[in-house]
Amino acid sequence: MIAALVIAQAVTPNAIDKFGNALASGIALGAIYAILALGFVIIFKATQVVNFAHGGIAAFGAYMVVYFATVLNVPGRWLSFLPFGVQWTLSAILAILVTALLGVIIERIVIRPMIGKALFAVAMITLGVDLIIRTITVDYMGNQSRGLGDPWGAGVFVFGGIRIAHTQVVTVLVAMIAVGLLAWFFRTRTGTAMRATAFDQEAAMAQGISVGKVFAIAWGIGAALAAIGGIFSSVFPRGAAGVTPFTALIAFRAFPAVIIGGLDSISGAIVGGMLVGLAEVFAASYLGSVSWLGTGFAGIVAWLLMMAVLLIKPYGIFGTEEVRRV
Amino acid sequence: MRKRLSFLVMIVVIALVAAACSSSGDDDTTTTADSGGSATTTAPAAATTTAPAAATTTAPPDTSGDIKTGRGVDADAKVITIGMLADLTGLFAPLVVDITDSQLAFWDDVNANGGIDGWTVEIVVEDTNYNVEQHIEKYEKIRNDVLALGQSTGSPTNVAALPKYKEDSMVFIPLSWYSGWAVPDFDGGLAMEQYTNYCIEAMNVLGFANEMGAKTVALATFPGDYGQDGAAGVKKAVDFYGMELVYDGEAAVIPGQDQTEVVTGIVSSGADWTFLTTNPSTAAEIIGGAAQAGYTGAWTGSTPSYDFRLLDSPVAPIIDASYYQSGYNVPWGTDVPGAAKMTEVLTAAYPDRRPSDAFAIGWSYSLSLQQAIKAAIDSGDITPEGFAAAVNSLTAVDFGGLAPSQSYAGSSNEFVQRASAIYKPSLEEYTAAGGAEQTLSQEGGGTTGSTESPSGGFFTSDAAAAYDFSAACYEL
Amino acid sequence: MLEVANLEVVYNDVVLVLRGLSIEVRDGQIVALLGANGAGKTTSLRAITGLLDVHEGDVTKGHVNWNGSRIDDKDASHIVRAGISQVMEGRRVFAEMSVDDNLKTGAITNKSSSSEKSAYQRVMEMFPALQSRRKDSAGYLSGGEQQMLAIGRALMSNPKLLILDEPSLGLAPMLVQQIRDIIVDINKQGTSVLLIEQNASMALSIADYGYIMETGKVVMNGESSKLLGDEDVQEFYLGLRTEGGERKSFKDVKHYKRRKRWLS
Amino acid sequence: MRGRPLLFTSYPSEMKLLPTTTKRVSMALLLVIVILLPLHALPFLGFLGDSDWLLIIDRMLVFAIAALGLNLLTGVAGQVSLGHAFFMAVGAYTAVLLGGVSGNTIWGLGLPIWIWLPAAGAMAALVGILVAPTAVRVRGLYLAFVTLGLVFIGQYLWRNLGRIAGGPTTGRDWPPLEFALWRGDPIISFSTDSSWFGIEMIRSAKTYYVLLGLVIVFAVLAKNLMRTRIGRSWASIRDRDIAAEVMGVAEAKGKTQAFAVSSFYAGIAGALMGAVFGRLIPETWDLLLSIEFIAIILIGGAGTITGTLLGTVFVVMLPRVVEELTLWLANQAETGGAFAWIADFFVATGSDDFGFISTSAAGPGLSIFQLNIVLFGVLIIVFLIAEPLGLYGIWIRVRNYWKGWPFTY
Repeated sequence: MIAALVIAQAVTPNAIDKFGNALASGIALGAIYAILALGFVIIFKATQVVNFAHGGIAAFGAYMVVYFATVLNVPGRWLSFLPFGVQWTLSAILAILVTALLGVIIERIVIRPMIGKALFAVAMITLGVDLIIRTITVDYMGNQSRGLGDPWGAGVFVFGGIRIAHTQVVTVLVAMIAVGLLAWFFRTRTGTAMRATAFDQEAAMAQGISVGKVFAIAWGIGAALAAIGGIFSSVFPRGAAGVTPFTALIAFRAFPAVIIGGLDSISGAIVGGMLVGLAEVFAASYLGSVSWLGTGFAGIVAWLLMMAVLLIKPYGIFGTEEVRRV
Repeated sequence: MRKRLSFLVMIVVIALVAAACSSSGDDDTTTTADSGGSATTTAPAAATTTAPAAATTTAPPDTSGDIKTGRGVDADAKVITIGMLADLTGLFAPLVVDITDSQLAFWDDVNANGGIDGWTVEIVVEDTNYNVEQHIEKYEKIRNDVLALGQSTGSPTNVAALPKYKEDSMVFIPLSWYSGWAVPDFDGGLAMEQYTNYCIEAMNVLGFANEMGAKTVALATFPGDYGQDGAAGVKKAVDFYGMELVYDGEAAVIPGQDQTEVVTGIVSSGADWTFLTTNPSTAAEIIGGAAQAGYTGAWTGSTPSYDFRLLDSPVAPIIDASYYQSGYNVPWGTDVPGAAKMTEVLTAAYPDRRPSDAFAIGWSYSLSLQQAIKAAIDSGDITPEGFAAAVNSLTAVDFGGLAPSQSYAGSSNEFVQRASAIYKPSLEEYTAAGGAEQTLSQEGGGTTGSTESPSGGFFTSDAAAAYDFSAACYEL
Repeated sequence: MLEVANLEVVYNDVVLVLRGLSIEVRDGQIVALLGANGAGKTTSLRAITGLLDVHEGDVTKGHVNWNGSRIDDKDASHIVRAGISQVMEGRRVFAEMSVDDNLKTGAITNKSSSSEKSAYQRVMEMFPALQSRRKDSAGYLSGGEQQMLAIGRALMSNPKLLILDEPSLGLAPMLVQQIRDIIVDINKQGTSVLLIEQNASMALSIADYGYIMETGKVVMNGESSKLLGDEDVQEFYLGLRTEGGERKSFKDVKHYKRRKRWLS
Repeated sequence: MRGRPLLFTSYPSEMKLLPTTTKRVSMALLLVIVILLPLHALPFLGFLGDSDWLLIIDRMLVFAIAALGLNLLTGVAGQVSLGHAFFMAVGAYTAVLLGGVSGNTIWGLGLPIWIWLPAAGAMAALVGILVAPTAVRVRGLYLAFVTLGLVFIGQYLWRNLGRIAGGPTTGRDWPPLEFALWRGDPIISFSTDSSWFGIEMIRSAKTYYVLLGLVIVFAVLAKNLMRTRIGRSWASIRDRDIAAEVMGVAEAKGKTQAFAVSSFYAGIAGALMGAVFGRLIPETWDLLLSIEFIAIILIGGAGTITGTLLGTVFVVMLPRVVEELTLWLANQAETGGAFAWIADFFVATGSDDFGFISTSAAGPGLSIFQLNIVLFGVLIIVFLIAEPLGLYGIWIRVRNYWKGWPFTY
């Protein structure tokens, strides 16, 4: 039935433009989800922690960009000879690094003492962390939306009827760079240590791998990725108002992406993120006019997709199957 | 065990240090919800209600001198306690924090200058988080200690608490412009609604759009009373003016979700004018998405859909070009008689804060409450019932030009407020005054960028004037 | 020299597993630590290598010294850095990673890349079987190859003391022989070895010295030749019958229990 | 055998509801306390009888019922569910459909409580049974996320089922707690102020007694489930599902039972929540509500009734207690009481004073409302780090310490 509706709409005059716009928009949204999911998966894989503070950390990253780029103008104030775009990028990188540091601090203070404790007890702790981070950042940065002051503004590339925002292109590019850097990182010595720890923590310790250090790095990377996701969900067009106290909720929208790909799969996070992004945007573009679906159907498409995937593959598309032995 | 303990100490220390840090360098960004001030000075009274909860509603009213007093009024000390159930940490906190702070500053000023005929007004603030259960629990906490509610955020919260308000004869100022608050059958005559409601506001906006030559209209709103009350007004006005509703996104904007559906609807309808009933960040998302897709029509949103801080965001040029701001009261920086006092008091109280249109909302709320209390004192009856009667006898609450004067007497159709205004945000004026760097203490108090009124001050559209208001536009 | 003195270990604040364990591994020696299931062998290993934390264990009395300095309060990576490396029970190779990457994790504590390279050379020479499978996932190796990989991985940190936990477990007799030879080989190259085993005959055949553990403490120790000659050891650990080759009756088993207690 | 509390001569005697005299005495004492609670009769705790505290306590009792249900599913049968809010909503909407008053835009049959309350539980249980097969297929964390999905799908449903749930963000009225034989005037009303047996009582107090009774019934029911065959089969599924199956415990059956019973509890609690607050909005049944229940059983100590009840008290009462604490601190700092020096360290009274909380409207720092939230977060963290086994764990630790004293083990 739904397929029939989609086909019916696919033969209308502007069909190609509509499809193209949805595709571009879906890929850009998918990239944000993928980055958020990736950070989540890395933290989970290395430390077995379901990080409910991911959204809070993502928003923190975006707020840091506001703080560095528009309030303090750091490091731009010393580098005023550089073009504005470069100055802003440096502020953003600084913000990402500070967020990574926040991740490391969280790990050190509240996650480290919980190593080996029940999964959900640790998850609850991250929830407490989320409350604290969000309240304090909002107190400091204010309740209202804050623009990131990014150099792309509301710029749009126009290809006939297909219109793609500059920020959408940048989002996808940054996501690709982040994935590339991660792939390189996993081949390094520290990256190998991380994979070993994820596979068998005790055996990794026995090799002299400092598990604490690995945990800290995983949280650092996870938080940095969250920050990237937070930043690009706070720019034009999707986050045109900038970062708000509700930016943190984007993490919940990325949850189905994590599960669809498989909780412990890096490539799964990317595939899952893309799938969810595309599914949401296509559902919104093509099913929005279907009245019997009620309002806000696009918002649960990801969850329905997740359930469908889990019924076929109970551990997600790429997730490792739990070994069940007597 | 010792290791664990040291971790605990670390956490507490870090959390507190982080909090302290945020208290140290708060320079130009202060929009914090510090409205706890007066709450903390007076709240212990509310907190320690250890006296047996013999419901004060049944307690016999004190009669001191010739003035009848009751709940929330201390006749000996001449103190009247007013409660505020404000959303200081939830969905509408961005708006409500400014409003609440403005109210607190107002009452501090009134008390410092002799109060109302020698009566001091104390404020008890409770945070409701825009959550129905929390609102009711907080109401229960203060109900025996306050004469009335000087502010009560939200429609769902107030509707849920309405039976209790009625039981207590609790007059309340709803921070919600639902059309039902002007219907005594619905609110028991207890709601001291301010300004016009979402429904009539939408009619005024469409009247203005009609004058500007709009023929086709698109509509996108939150689900619920806020959005759908506005949507009802749009639809009535569309019929009245013979316009065409080309996209009906009533209740289609779900907060926190992706807005592609609404954006696609608006863009493909190609409407001349789009009316939104959302919150500012969602409005920006929709305006941004539509701009990306090449939409060129004009925009207006219900008052809470717009925030001047959008002029700091990437959609600022679009707002500057094609957004018309709907307003109940005058924007910050307008030169009207009532504004001078407000600017003076708020600048003294919050010199480092940014200007905000919401300050005027809080200020005029307090003005109407002040006049209501005065009327009650004059009538010699400050019991809850006496106060409610005093409120319903007010015929011309004066806001000194901040907003059109308000009446609470007679039938709904007689007293419902029908006037509102349309403003044009100007990026140029905003930037010239210092943009995001503005503070209240700067020369002239700063600006929120909207001063010009293309609608010619407060006006009532033909649709609104002709509308026979006898029931809520959107029934709950 | 590794010196474990009077060690007491408690799990979860309540389960007392080691009750006063004392052993010693001198430089250049192969020392065997024998005992039945549940005697506390693996706990001793964890206590030495800093892995007790993972299992909620605490050292409540006694200490472990390595070359004169105390290590029972250090974490695992510090101990590996100090020169003690281990092969865990059940091999525990990283099945999802390649053989090379597995070896790389073993070299994580190496300071220079040249020492890593020479360690890698040595492992490849010692285990030619791994040479051809360098890029394969460790999970696809046979049991014997995995054991070699695990030993090779432990050698990558150039340890001065190698502790092996049940290296013969689950391997065919041929492979056990092979592992045995490798251990001797490693020892000859200058690494002391602490061999934790249930297979007493294999262990004692190469060890210089042996300890026998029961219920958390050493009940007997001595030169391996002396242990090999001991009647009780022969009977209970080597499976040799000394009383005329007759099957034991239940009564004898009781007798054995009593004697064991007397031994301690 | 008297006087030897740990000596049990048979398995049934160990599994008895109240196996020792100490337990019997302390249970009786507790019962006296909870009965006196709303009457302002308790020393020091009289204020709990105030209507505002009682309202919170009433919510706590409702939450206790739901938490007992989740404890059976998660604590006993080991199936982590983040979908408890969804099942509560199913119960609440069944109740309001059967018991609510119909209007122009909403449906309601106006039936009495003895129909709508059990029906709420039954309907939720039915939905639980429909969900259970997923739990057989999907495990552990993945199941947690499937149930999380239920919450989101539920919110979409409630938003669009206006005839049942009332309008989005505005909701509808729930039937009050009153007993009637059929439509018409109630025989006994638990939601109006009046006197009972000569004692003047406010409605929250009456509601309290009804809810207290229900909590006791459901707690005993849960305890009985746990110590009988069904509970043991659930526990075996939790500890090792395949092993359980090999031993003849039907995994699918066990999980379905657990989901059904747990959802039944949730459904009842949902219906009661509507009755306590009078009106609820579709947005009530959100993820945070589900998470609150997970927090309750984790903080209390999964798998035990006592722990669940302790956890409910902790999670529901904590925000209010924290609030009182911050107010007290601020008051101390301003009036200069005996603890003013501590309070002054935390509270900034002037713009140049050091402190973490501001009392002046213009002052920087967290407002007391924000501090409430932060402290709640800090307490959860501190608590779980200090005692991952929960409040029950602390209790056991203290008990064992005295049992073994002066020996450590």
